[in-house]
Parts: sequence; C-alpha cells; structure tokens
Amino acid sequence: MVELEIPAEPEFVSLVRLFVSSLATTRREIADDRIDDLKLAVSEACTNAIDAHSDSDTDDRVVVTWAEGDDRLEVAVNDSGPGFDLATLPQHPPVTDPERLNFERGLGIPLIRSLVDEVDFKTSGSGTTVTLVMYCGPAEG
Amino acid sequence: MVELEIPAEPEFVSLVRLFVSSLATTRREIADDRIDDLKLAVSEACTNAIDAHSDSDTDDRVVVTWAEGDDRLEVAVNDSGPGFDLATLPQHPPVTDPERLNFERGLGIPLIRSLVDEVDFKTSGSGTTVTLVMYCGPAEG
Amino acid sequence: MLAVKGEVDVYTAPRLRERLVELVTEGKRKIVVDLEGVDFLDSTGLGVLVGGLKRLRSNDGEMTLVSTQSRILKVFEITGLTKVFSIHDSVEAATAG
Amino acid sequence: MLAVKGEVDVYTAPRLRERLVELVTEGKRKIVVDLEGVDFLDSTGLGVLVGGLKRLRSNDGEMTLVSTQSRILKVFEITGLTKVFSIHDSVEAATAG
Ligand SMILES: Nc1ncnc2c1ncn2[C@@H]1O[C@H](COP(=O)(O)OP(=O)(O)O)[C@@H](O)[C@H]1O
Ligand SMILES: Nc1ncnc2c1ncn2[C@@H]1O[C@H](COP(=O)(O)OP(=O)(O)O)[C@@H](O)[C@H]1O
Repeated sequence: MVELEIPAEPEFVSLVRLFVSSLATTRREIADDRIDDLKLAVSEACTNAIDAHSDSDTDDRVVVTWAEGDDRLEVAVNDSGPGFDLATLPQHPPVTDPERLNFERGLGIPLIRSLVDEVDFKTSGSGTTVTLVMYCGPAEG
Repeated sequence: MVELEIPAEPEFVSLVRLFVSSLATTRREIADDRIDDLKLAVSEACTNAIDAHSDSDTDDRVVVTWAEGDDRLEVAVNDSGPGFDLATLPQHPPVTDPERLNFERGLGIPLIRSLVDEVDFKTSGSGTTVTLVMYCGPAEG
Repeated sequence: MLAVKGEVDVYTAPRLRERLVELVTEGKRKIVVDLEGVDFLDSTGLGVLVGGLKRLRSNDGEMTLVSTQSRILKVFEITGLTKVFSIHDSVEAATAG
Repeated sequence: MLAVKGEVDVYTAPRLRERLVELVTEGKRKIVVDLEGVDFLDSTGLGVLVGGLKRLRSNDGEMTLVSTQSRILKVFEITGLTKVFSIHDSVEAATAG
C-alpha cells in the first residue's frame, strides 16, 4: 500500500495524477489508455474531495491510497468533508436538449463510473471515501 | 505539507524522486540542477531508510514529508529502523589510496551533506528521521 | 483562435474560463479552441467549455473545437458532449466549418 | 562495452552488478561503461562501479567510463571518484585511452 496525503487545494491534484500514473506504469501490466482512464477517474474523485473542503478554513487533508490485488488496482480517495447523498444528485437533461448547456457541472461522477471497472462510495457527515477499482494484469517482475 | 508513505522496499524510491522533483518544479523558484541535488539527497536518505528495514520482515513503512518555508524547502525521511550512531560511521581512506576500492558503501551520507544546505539527523532505537533543507526562492504564483 | 496547452483541471480551468470571457467581451463571436496541445482535460475543463459555448450562443456566436487525440475525444464521448460541440481535425477544418 | 540506460539506484543497481560480474567472468578485461543514457545515478550505482573496477583491477583489467552529463559527473566529483575512474567524453576516447 502506498499513501499520498495532500492539502485540500486544487494545485495538488496534478501530483495525485503523477502518483497514479507512475505507480500504474511501473507496477502493473496495464495499457496506456487504461492508465489515462484511471488517472482521470482519480483526478475527478480528488477534485470532488477538494471541493468538499472548500467551505472550511481549517487545515484539511485529502488522502489517496494505492493498493494492489492479484487482478486489480484499487485507489481510494478520502476526505473529511460534509459528505453527500448519491441518490439525490441532480439528473442532467439529455445532451440533445438545449437546456443541457445550463449544466457546467455534475460531469465528474458519471465520468468516474464509466472510466473504471468498479466504484464504491462510502460517505457520511464526517467524510467520504471513494474507491476506484481497475482490473489489470499480474504484478510486474 | 504533503506526505508520501511507501513500503520499505527499493522499488518505491523512484516514486519518491518523482514526488520531490514534481513538487520542487511546480511550487518553487529553483534551478534544475538544485532540483537534481535535492532529488539525489532525498533518494539517498530513502535508500538508507529502506536498508534500515531490510532485516525485519514486518510491514515496514517509510514516510517522506514535504514542507515549505518562506525561503526553504524541507524534506524529511522517516523510518522505524534500529537507528545508528553518526559519530561511529567508518571513515574512508583518501581516494588516492588503493585501499579506497574496498569501500563500495558509505557514500550516501557524505553525498547528502554536500548536496543540500542543511541536514539534521534524529535517530534512536525506534527509528530515524533525516531532514534535508534546501534554500530557495519564494513560492510560485 | 485560442490554443490551449498543458493540463486543464480544477487548478488551471479558471484561467481558461477567464480567457473565454475576455474574448467574448472583446466582441469575438466565432471562437476556435485548439485542444491539440492539451495533455489532460477533466470535467472542470469540460464545464468551462460548455460555459463558453453557452455564453457565445446567447450572443449569436459559436464555438468549435479542434482535437484529434483519442484520450481527449474520449472524454467528450463519454459525457455525450460530442453532440453539443462540433469537433474538428484541424484548425483549417474548424475555421471552414 | 556496456551501455547503461535509465535510472541506476538501489532497485536497479543489482542488475548492473550482475552484468559487470558476467563480463568479467566471460574473460573481458577492458570494459567501457557508457553512462550517457543514464538519467539518475546514486551512491548504490557508484558502489557497483567501484566494485566492478576493483574486480577488474585484481584481474589486471581496467574499466573506463563515458559521461558528459554534468549531473552525473557531479556525483563522481563530490565523492572524489573522478580520481579513481578515468572518465571520457565519448566511447571512442574511452576505447583509445
Ligand atoms: N467527496 C465528496 N464530498 C461531498 N460531496 C461530493 C463529493 N463528491 C461528489 N459530491 C457531490 O456530488 C456532486 C456531483 O459531483 P460530480 O458529478 O463530480 O460533479 P461536480 O463536482 O462538477 O458537481 C457534487 O457537486 C457534490 O455535491
Ligand atoms: N536511516 C538509517 N537507519 C539506520 N542506519 C542508518 C540510516 N542511515 C544511515 N545509516 C547507517 O549509516 C551508514 C552509512 O550510510 P551511507 O553513508 O548512506 O552509506 P551506505 O548506506 O552505503 O552504507 C549505513 O551503512 C548505516 O549503517
């Protein structure tokens, strides 16, 4: 397990992406476009974790954890924000509807869902952990 | 403060280097060759931290912490190894002595000392923290 | 014409938003955003582009995008935004369109 | 001739050590180690080179290095190993020497 802990600030998301792509490249047999998918999914989860801290002025932290199974990579993104209710997220109008242009947000979670093989949300009033799973080949070396 | 926690295994030292060079490049005004110096010094400290765990078969961890001051970067490398006594480290014969070739080791700490602006060792029977300081220009942005 | 380079994410997207707002304020009505130099684009970046398109359309303008990179196009496809934007292979094609 | 590429650190140095031992075992007595493709070299890597040199000299052989990169040369300078190794600008110079 490898852990990266960053301040809940936008400028650190690029470091998280580097962390994920470096580990994915060196440790597992995984195609470049799958690494891009994982990188984007983790980046989206981190952006949400950082957003969740944007109201508080305390020294908030986001923790990204990398773990490996025989056939999978698991990246968990944890924050201490207020949590949210997945069931009540607003639905977008279909993309063909001109109204669609009123939605500049809400693209993150749908992206995450389609980029990785499994997603799990654990969320409560004291924080959220999003776990992203990507299936992959065996360990290198 | 940013923190990276890795298993005490040689294969993760390259991730630590990436962590340091990425942070140094994006966050501070610092020349490329100084970044190389810091990267090498942190890498040496990590190698020692990992070596310190090589006898134990427990799930040992090395923690690298990045902190910034107005005029400096501080990178601390912490391990839970057995510690050591700086004062009793073997001295090398001068490089011109043919005997010098018998020393394939012991180059790490001298390198660290000459690469960074300040070094501090805190070591005890329950672990070691090496703190490397490099002076640099003000924060970016 | 606006050529975007590097990573467009939650940290850098605000700068892109500012540039787009500036262009519209200057009176530009046809904007070509060249994404060929973009290494990474996330939902925040998409949101900024959607916002720019909306602003332009409400001023009778139009925005077209240039991208041939599969990893960038993929993000538009997944989110269904290929149906909202017209995306071209080259700046020439985008300008002609 | 042994061309080394990439990063030589605590993880990868054992492979370099093996290669050097192999070459000596095969009977090679003059080895040129080309470090031009090396991005990173730490004290473990230096130690392996020192070990190789020692092994060669005790067999009446010699090892010469090729490097022009300042960040690599710097590591030899700091550790005083420029006095132990002969380091050349090119493989030709190293072979001639
Ligand atoms: N880690 C989190 N903590 C709190 N709320 C979250 C978290 N992740 C997502 N959310 C909520 O879910 C909503 C939808 O997220 P997302 O689909 O990524 O779109 P966006 O972040 O652009 O709004 C967010 O606006 C936020 O209210
Ligand atoms: N973090 C540490 N924990 C325990 N011992 C250490 C640590 N760092 C250095 N040492 C001791 O100091 C010695 C000298 O270290 P160094 O100069 O880096 O050379 P080398 O690691 O090649 O022996 C090591 O061999 C080890 O005994």
